[in-house]
Amino acid sequence: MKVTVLFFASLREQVGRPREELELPANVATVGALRDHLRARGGAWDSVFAPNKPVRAAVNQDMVQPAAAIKNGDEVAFFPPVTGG
Amino acid sequence: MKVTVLFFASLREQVGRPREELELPANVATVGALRDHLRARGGAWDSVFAPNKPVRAAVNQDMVQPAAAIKNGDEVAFFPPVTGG
Amino acid sequence: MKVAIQREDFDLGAETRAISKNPKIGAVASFVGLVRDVRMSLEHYPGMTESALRKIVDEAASRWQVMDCTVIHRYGDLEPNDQIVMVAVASAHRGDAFQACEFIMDYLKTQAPFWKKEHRAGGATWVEARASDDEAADRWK
Amino acid sequence: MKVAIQREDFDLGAETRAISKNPKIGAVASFVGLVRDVRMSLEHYPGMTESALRKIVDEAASRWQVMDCTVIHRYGDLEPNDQIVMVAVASAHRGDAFQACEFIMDYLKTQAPFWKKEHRAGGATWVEARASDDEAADRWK
Repeated sequence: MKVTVLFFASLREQVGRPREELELPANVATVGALRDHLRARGGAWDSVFAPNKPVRAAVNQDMVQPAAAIKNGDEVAFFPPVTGG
Repeated sequence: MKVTVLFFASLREQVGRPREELELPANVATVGALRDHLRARGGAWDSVFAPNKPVRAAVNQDMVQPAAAIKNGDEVAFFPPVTGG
Repeated sequence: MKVAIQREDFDLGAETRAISKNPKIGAVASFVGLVRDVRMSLEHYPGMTESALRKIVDEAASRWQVMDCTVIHRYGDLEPNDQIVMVAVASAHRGDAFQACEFIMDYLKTQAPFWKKEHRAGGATWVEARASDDEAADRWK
Repeated sequence: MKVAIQREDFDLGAETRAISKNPKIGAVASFVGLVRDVRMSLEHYPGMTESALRKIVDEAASRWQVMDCTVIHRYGDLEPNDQIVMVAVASAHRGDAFQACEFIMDYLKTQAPFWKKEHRAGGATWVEARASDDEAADRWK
């Protein structure tokens, strides 16, 4: 399954890219699993997605919890807690 | 003792005057007593100042309760509950 | 802290900008009250009106962090859709600004000597005070 | 109900007048958030930002009587004292207008995808989210 992954703000700076197109293995079917999958890349990825880091996620531009499912073609975004207003 | 008495809004219309200078007998020394004193004039005064009517009062431009004292030279105002804003 | 009683209209944008110049201010909460369907005239008690509003503003500033504040209330003849009153409160944080602004409006409604008379086809009638306004003010006691 | 994400500044007075035309509207509560001492840039998530704000506005309109509403949030580079965000809510009565306006701000603070980066002499740092903002949003649950 193929998804688009977006990164914003400090996450974007730390992983060094705003987006990537990603082919996922069959066992990566939730937002939480995708987070672990990215973390396994090591280095900055390991630090950004460490379990104690407050990372937020959205699927198709809707804020979701880690258990949320991912489908082929989804847009998945990771970002720090928001600070607008 | 001499006071200035002011009337506003529906009270002003009902008693037919915006103000009067009044020489008070010695036993009229509070706002409540002044209200009774005016009510004793009868007619519109009796109706406007009847005990069941929600009349508000101010002494020297400060909203007060009926027990508030009146001194010589005070400005005493009577008016209905306010409806601004 | 500006309090004005005037016949003229006001510009909420210009008034809020005027109290937003201090770089410690991060939040301005404001309120505008408007005439609804009916033509009306507003009577007030010159002298007492301003001092009553100043007391309300001072009370708000003693309860919350109020860095600046503007209250403008109109009197005289007003048409449907006209602005009647505005309150704007500037603070470092939005909680203080919102609370102080709502407090000032609730107290103004029960403490400031203004009276509305509505002019309808059938004649003119004085607006009756509403129990809900007393309840709104009592919340802050 | 207007939601706008823009680089340009806005005029609170013009925006509130634009949502006050309905003669059933008696109250407009509004809020402006301002940059305090520090230059900053605001990043957002184009597409999601607008839909997140629309959801917050719809939720407010389901809880209170919201007759009209405008939310404008800026992004890009901002200077101290610049306006960042405005929310204005028009209703028949002031209680609804105040509650809905404060609700929208509290939810916007925790749900709308904006991120502030402050530019100080020592370098640029991303602003950390505050627990007090989560608490403010949790009040409405």
